Amino acid sequence: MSLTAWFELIASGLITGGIYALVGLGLNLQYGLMRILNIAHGEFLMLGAYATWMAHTLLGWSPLAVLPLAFAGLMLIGLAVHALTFRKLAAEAPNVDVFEARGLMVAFGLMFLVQNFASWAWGGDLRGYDYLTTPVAIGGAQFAANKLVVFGLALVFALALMALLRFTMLGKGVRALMQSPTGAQLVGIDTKRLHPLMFGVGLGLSGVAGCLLSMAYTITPSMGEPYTVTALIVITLGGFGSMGGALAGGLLLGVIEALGMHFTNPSLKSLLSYGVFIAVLLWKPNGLFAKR
Amino acid sequence: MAEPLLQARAVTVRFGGLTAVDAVDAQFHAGELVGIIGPNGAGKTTFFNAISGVQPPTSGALLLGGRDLAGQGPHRFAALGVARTFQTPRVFGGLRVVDNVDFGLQFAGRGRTAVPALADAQTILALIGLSPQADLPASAVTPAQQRLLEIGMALATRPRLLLLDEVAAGLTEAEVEAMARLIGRLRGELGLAVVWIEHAVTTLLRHVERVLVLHQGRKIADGTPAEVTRNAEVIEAYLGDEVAA
Amino acid sequence: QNTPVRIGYAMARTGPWAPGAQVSQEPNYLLWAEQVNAAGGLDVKGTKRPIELIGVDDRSDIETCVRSYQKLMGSDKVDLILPPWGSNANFAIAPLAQRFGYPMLAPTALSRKLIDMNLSFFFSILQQPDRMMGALVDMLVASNVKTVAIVYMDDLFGLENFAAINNALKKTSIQVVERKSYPLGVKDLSPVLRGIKEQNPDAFIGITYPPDTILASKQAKEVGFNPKFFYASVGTAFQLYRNVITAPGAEGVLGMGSWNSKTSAGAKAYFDAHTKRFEGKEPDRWASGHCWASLQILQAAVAKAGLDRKAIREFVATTTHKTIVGDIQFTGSENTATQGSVGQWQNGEFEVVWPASMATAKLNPAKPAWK
Amino acid sequence: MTAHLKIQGLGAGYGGFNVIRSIDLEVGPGLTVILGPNGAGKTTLLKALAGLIPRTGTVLLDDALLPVRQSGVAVRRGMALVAEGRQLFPQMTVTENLELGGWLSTKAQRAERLRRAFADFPRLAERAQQLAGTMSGGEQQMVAVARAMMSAPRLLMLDEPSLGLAPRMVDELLAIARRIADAGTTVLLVEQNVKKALAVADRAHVLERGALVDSGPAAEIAQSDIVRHAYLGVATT
Amino acid sequence: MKRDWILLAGLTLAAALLPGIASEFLLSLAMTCLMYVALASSWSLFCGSTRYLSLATAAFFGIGAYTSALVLESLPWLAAVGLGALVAAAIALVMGLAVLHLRGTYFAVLTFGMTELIRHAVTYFEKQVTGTVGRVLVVVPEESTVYWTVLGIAAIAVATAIVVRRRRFGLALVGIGFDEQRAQTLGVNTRLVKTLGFALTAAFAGAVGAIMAVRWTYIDPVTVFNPFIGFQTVLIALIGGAATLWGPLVAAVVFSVLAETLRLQLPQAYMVALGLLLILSVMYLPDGLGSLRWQQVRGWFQRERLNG
Ligand SMILES: Nc1ncnc2c1ncn2[C@@H]1O[C@H](COP(=O)(O)OP(=O)(O)OP(=O)(O)O)[C@@H](O)[C@H]1O
Ligand SMILES: Nc1ncnc2c1ncn2[C@@H]1O[C@H](COP(=O)(O)OP(=O)(O)OP(=O)(O)O)[C@@H](O)[C@H]1O
Ligand SMILES: CC(C)C[C@H](N)C(=O)O
Ligand SMILES: [Mg+2]
Ligand SMILES: [Mg+2]
Repeated sequence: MSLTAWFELIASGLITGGIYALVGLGLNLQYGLMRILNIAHGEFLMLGAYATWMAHTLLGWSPLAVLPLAFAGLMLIGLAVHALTFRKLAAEAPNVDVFEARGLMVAFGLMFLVQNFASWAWGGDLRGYDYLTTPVAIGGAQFAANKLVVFGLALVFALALMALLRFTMLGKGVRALMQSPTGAQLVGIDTKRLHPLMFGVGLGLSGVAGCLLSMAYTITPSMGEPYTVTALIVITLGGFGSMGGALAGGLLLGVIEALGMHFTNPSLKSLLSYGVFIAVLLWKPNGLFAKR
Repeated sequence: MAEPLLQARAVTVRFGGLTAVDAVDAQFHAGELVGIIGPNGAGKTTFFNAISGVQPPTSGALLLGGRDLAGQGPHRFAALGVARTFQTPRVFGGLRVVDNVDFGLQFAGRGRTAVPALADAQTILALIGLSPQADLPASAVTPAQQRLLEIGMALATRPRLLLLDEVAAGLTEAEVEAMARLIGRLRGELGLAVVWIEHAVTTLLRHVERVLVLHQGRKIADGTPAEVTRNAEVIEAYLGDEVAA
Repeated sequence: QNTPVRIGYAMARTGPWAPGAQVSQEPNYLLWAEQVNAAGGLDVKGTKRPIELIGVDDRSDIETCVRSYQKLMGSDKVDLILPPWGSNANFAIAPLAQRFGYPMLAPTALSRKLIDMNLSFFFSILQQPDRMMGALVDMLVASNVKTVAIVYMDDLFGLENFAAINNALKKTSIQVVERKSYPLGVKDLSPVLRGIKEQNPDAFIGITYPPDTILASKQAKEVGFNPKFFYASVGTAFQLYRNVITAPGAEGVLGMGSWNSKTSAGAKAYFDAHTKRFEGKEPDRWASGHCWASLQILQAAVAKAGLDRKAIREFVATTTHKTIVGDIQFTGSENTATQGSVGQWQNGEFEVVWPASMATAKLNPAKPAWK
Repeated sequence: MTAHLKIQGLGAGYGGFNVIRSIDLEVGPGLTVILGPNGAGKTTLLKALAGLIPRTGTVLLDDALLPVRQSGVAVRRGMALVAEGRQLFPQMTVTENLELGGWLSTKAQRAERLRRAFADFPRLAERAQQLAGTMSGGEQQMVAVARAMMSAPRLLMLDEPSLGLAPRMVDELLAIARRIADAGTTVLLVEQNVKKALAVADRAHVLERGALVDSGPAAEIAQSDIVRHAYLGVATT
Repeated sequence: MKRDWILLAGLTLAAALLPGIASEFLLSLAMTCLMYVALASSWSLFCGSTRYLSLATAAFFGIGAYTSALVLESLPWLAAVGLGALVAAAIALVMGLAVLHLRGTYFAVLTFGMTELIRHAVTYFEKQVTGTVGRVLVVVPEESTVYWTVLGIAAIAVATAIVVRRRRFGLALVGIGFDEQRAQTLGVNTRLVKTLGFALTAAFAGAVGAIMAVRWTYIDPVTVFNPFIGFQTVLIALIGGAATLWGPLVAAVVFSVLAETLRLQLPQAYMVALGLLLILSVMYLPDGLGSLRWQQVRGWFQRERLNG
């Protein structure tokens, strides 16, 4: 195989991997840090995608201009959802395990709600649009411009989130909150604000992911589930709550899949990624990149 | 001397670079009341973990009834008569106090013939003085009572060797004294071997026949209380002026 | 006299089957019932009776689908049923319909295995894989294609079509440079496409469903893979394809298609009515037309045989039907009158380009570069 | 810097049942110790003050009313509690636990206080990266105390801080508490280690069955009959 | 104990009378209810008490379905169902040994991953070895036979739950749920108990899969390993109260009937309604339907009377 071919293969793996990481960001806050297994993650991502599609096809807006709106809109939804449901659950659950189980049920409910809303509002049809699909040549290889944009922004968001969690105490605060609510109260963490905020940001990030993905993929009201699964895999690979881990995990998965698809059979792709996923979980349950 | 109930040979437990228990040899005989003391982080609890199967030792042997049980699960130790309490109580919070005791009776305790004092959960609760709380959920009783309940659960397995980890923590000196008497009775009336970790040294030393002193994972003394309190290394590492009086 | 004719069906309005069902099937049911009712009702052996459609969501779930039809046929005892979307659901419903004696004219079931079950009440309107792939191969041969690369998905549709095209290719001198399968729900085909691009085949043949059809097209453009013949099976015939790839981008792309509004006057009327009724949403140029044809057949059958379902079955089985997609005639469950065909995007319209007898435009044998 | 706590008619308990009833108490600068048998309500008192459980009556911190059940406000106003059961964050490192103790402080303050905590408890410095949940019982107690001090409270409440500590560590801890009190923080200590506690305390109160039964300077209380018999018990003989 | 048995007998009898009086559709709905009674009750039996959130139900269901598809032509009906259970249990045994040392989140995610892995492995195997992915089931039993079999399996699942609860096995499972290591120190061989419990659950899912497959004529991996089968099972068990005996049964019936009624009556908004009901039930009945006590209902009622 030529050097260019290698470069092409790895780069396309990285790009897909970047998208995987992007999909995982929001869930990583919600599940990784807050133990809210938001099974409706992909559905909220879908809302971001539909919003962008509508703004682009009806109003002619650039998807990139919709990006901040998707974030803000989904974040507001997140705050509202939290105020209506998770706040009460968090206050009443006797321990984290119970909270997780109840949160899962609420998330199921949300999934039904959002899916129904989407098929009511937009119908069951497949949708999509054409934006920045011109190929861009890099070092003898070609990539779609929109994919590069998605990849770049995925990195930006992942790094920004990493920085946010590293340089502020926010991430630690949320983790602390989940591990010992009483302890968190004792050190003065404003549990009533931090929890909804993080959940909101999580949903905002799914909105961002949906917005960006709508440039590259088709969308339907039932598109959510695979993305939720992808997100779950990525954050498990990287270690729950670790943004850097999820980024690295996503990229790694992308590259493994690209190489696997090239050298074996694309049919083996899923077998391969689930195989890697399970092997990692059994071998290093805290994630590939966990320090401990 | 008779065959010891349990014999630890060069038991070592490492966590990464840290050696929490360092080649400790120890043996416990039927009917003995042995104390273990040592500074915080000396490895006392970890040693208990090792000899009850909770933490498989990195190396060393644990001889129980002639067999080496190192590396086996806690249920094997329980089956062979080793019972323990946990320093931070780990009672089944969702079950009633009496059901907590019953749990032990149903498993490790089931296979063994019952002495009358350990016949059923109510008797055991009476023995440890928790009868009034029998029907409360275990999570609703105070930490001190949970420590008592830990003893009850351990007794329910009808053990031959009872490992007590700071069961008197948080008690007033008078209450510690009462606890010591209870432990004395367990040993005396039930014929158990008891190993007791406690920082209330004054009381402990007054009741046990033998003390092991751990320091930085190593056993630095093993002898009668009188011997140990004279041991310079022990005074230096642990006692300070505590029992000078 | 005026009691409505109750016609029941279950259809995916939610879940993964919805995109197909909501393009190729349910809109046609609705449009048909409205049109018939507007014209005074369904002609039942001379008396006009209104149609009452009883449609429920099957949630893209087989068990729900089965249960729905058991309700429709077993409890509600509707007069007629219309089939659900997709091969899987038809597999489950066809034996049930057989047991209850309801004729079923399936527009989106595509499997030789289903035909081979020999269910006398079941009729499949779409061309089966051997015909579609046969037509494609004929076209390739006629266009002097030497090499092809095939990509297909791992499901019944993919495998049957894959088997069919291999069969058809065996009789030719065309060389297959690559055969790759991929799992449903794939999100990245570029490694495969890059690999195929290296081999530089004359034709690319994708046995793909709509999302992958679009993915493969976008990524072929991305990696600069532009063979003379670019064929992607399902979804190419959708309006969506033109929306996403744009009309200039779609130029020359081939896929499964067998009619458009130029095919017949009836087809044009249908196309226009559909577009009007659904506010600009066009029917797809393959299964939608066949779906409409199935409704035409049913309508004719009821006019002739009334609501006697055995008689309807007899009529359907033994008559040569005139429909907007041409004559349809059944041998067993299979429509053996409609030939296999190939469609191609040309100037924003998906034209039938093969075989000549069905063609609405001439084949463009060299796809222009992606735009 | 020093805080003054004034408690009037305080009642608190669980599920409608009052464990403590109408307690009046003033805690001024220095080191105050509260003694009492098991189940007397000492922990309940501290939890009510810290806003972890509901209460009745008024609590004034420096003449300003402390709201009910708002632990955040209490912490912001300079109160810190080392709670029974430690309430650490078990899956986080020692350093992270301590840092969180300084949640409301600036980064620079946190760094400075972390250094101090590590100086006070060298064992914690050694184990800075160990998960708090895997520390030994006594070590965890040190983390709890050090964490409370990370907020540089004006009122520090300690619920049996010597629990599980080796005798030497108890001495050190009480010395630290004394030092903090001398430096101006008001310290309220609940202890079962009666003799040692009374030796370092300024004032003492005795709580029995939810009510205060004796109060006074520590030295006096140490001589009182109640304490000599009930708490120092056999140990004095 | 005795009351449980009487109740079970009564319910089984009632369900047994159904074919005589109910319409085809009601019977079909009853079958769905029974399917989820079996799945949710057996799921709760293990997962409810140990708090191991397993998402592998779909895997065992699918394995059962494929097994019966493979052997139905050569084996009698009940043998095929039994074999489906057996194969599922055997795979659960292996899977359990590999994954049951992981708890909580990891276990949930891992069981989900394994389900997908099995699905893709079956797909790949079928494609490579048999050259097809799906299977057409030609020899299928009578509709009524299918009904009786699901009823039987559901009844056995509930009966098993009743028995296990009263046994040391059930107590051990509960102990594992509270504090696994503590249970070990009290003499429970947790590894053994967990693995057996997991396999037991799997056997029921396998049996149900084996039965339901024949209703679909054609099965392929996407349909029988559909993760939603697993999700829905968990959902129903949690709605009912996974720690309770009758909760999952009640929830299976309530949920199935409700979902079906809403789907038929409220075609535009049934998922919204379902979602809202779900969320409300979690918020106001957090321990599940099974935790609902008569007093509580009476309490609501009385309060209403006082108000009104
Ligand atoms: N899982 C673990 N990982 C890392 N270090 C550990 C782990 N468990 C224990 N340690 C360390 O091993 C040492 C011994 O701990 P152990 O609990 O045995 O002490 P101890 O003698 O019981 O002390 P204490 O009297 O405070 O209870 C401690 O320094 C502790 O931090
Ligand atoms: N969560 C709770 N629910 C119900 N009752 C409780 C709870 N916590 C404590 N109690 C009861 O309140 C009473 C006082 O408890 P508290 O913990 O305040 O005592 P204490 O003086 O701190 O005792 P100790 O010295 O054992 O720590 C006890 O009788 C106890 O049983
Ligand atoms: C119209 C067809 C493409 C439908 C497809 N055969 C299916 O299996 O579901
Ligand atoms: Mg210890
Ligand atoms: Mg207390």
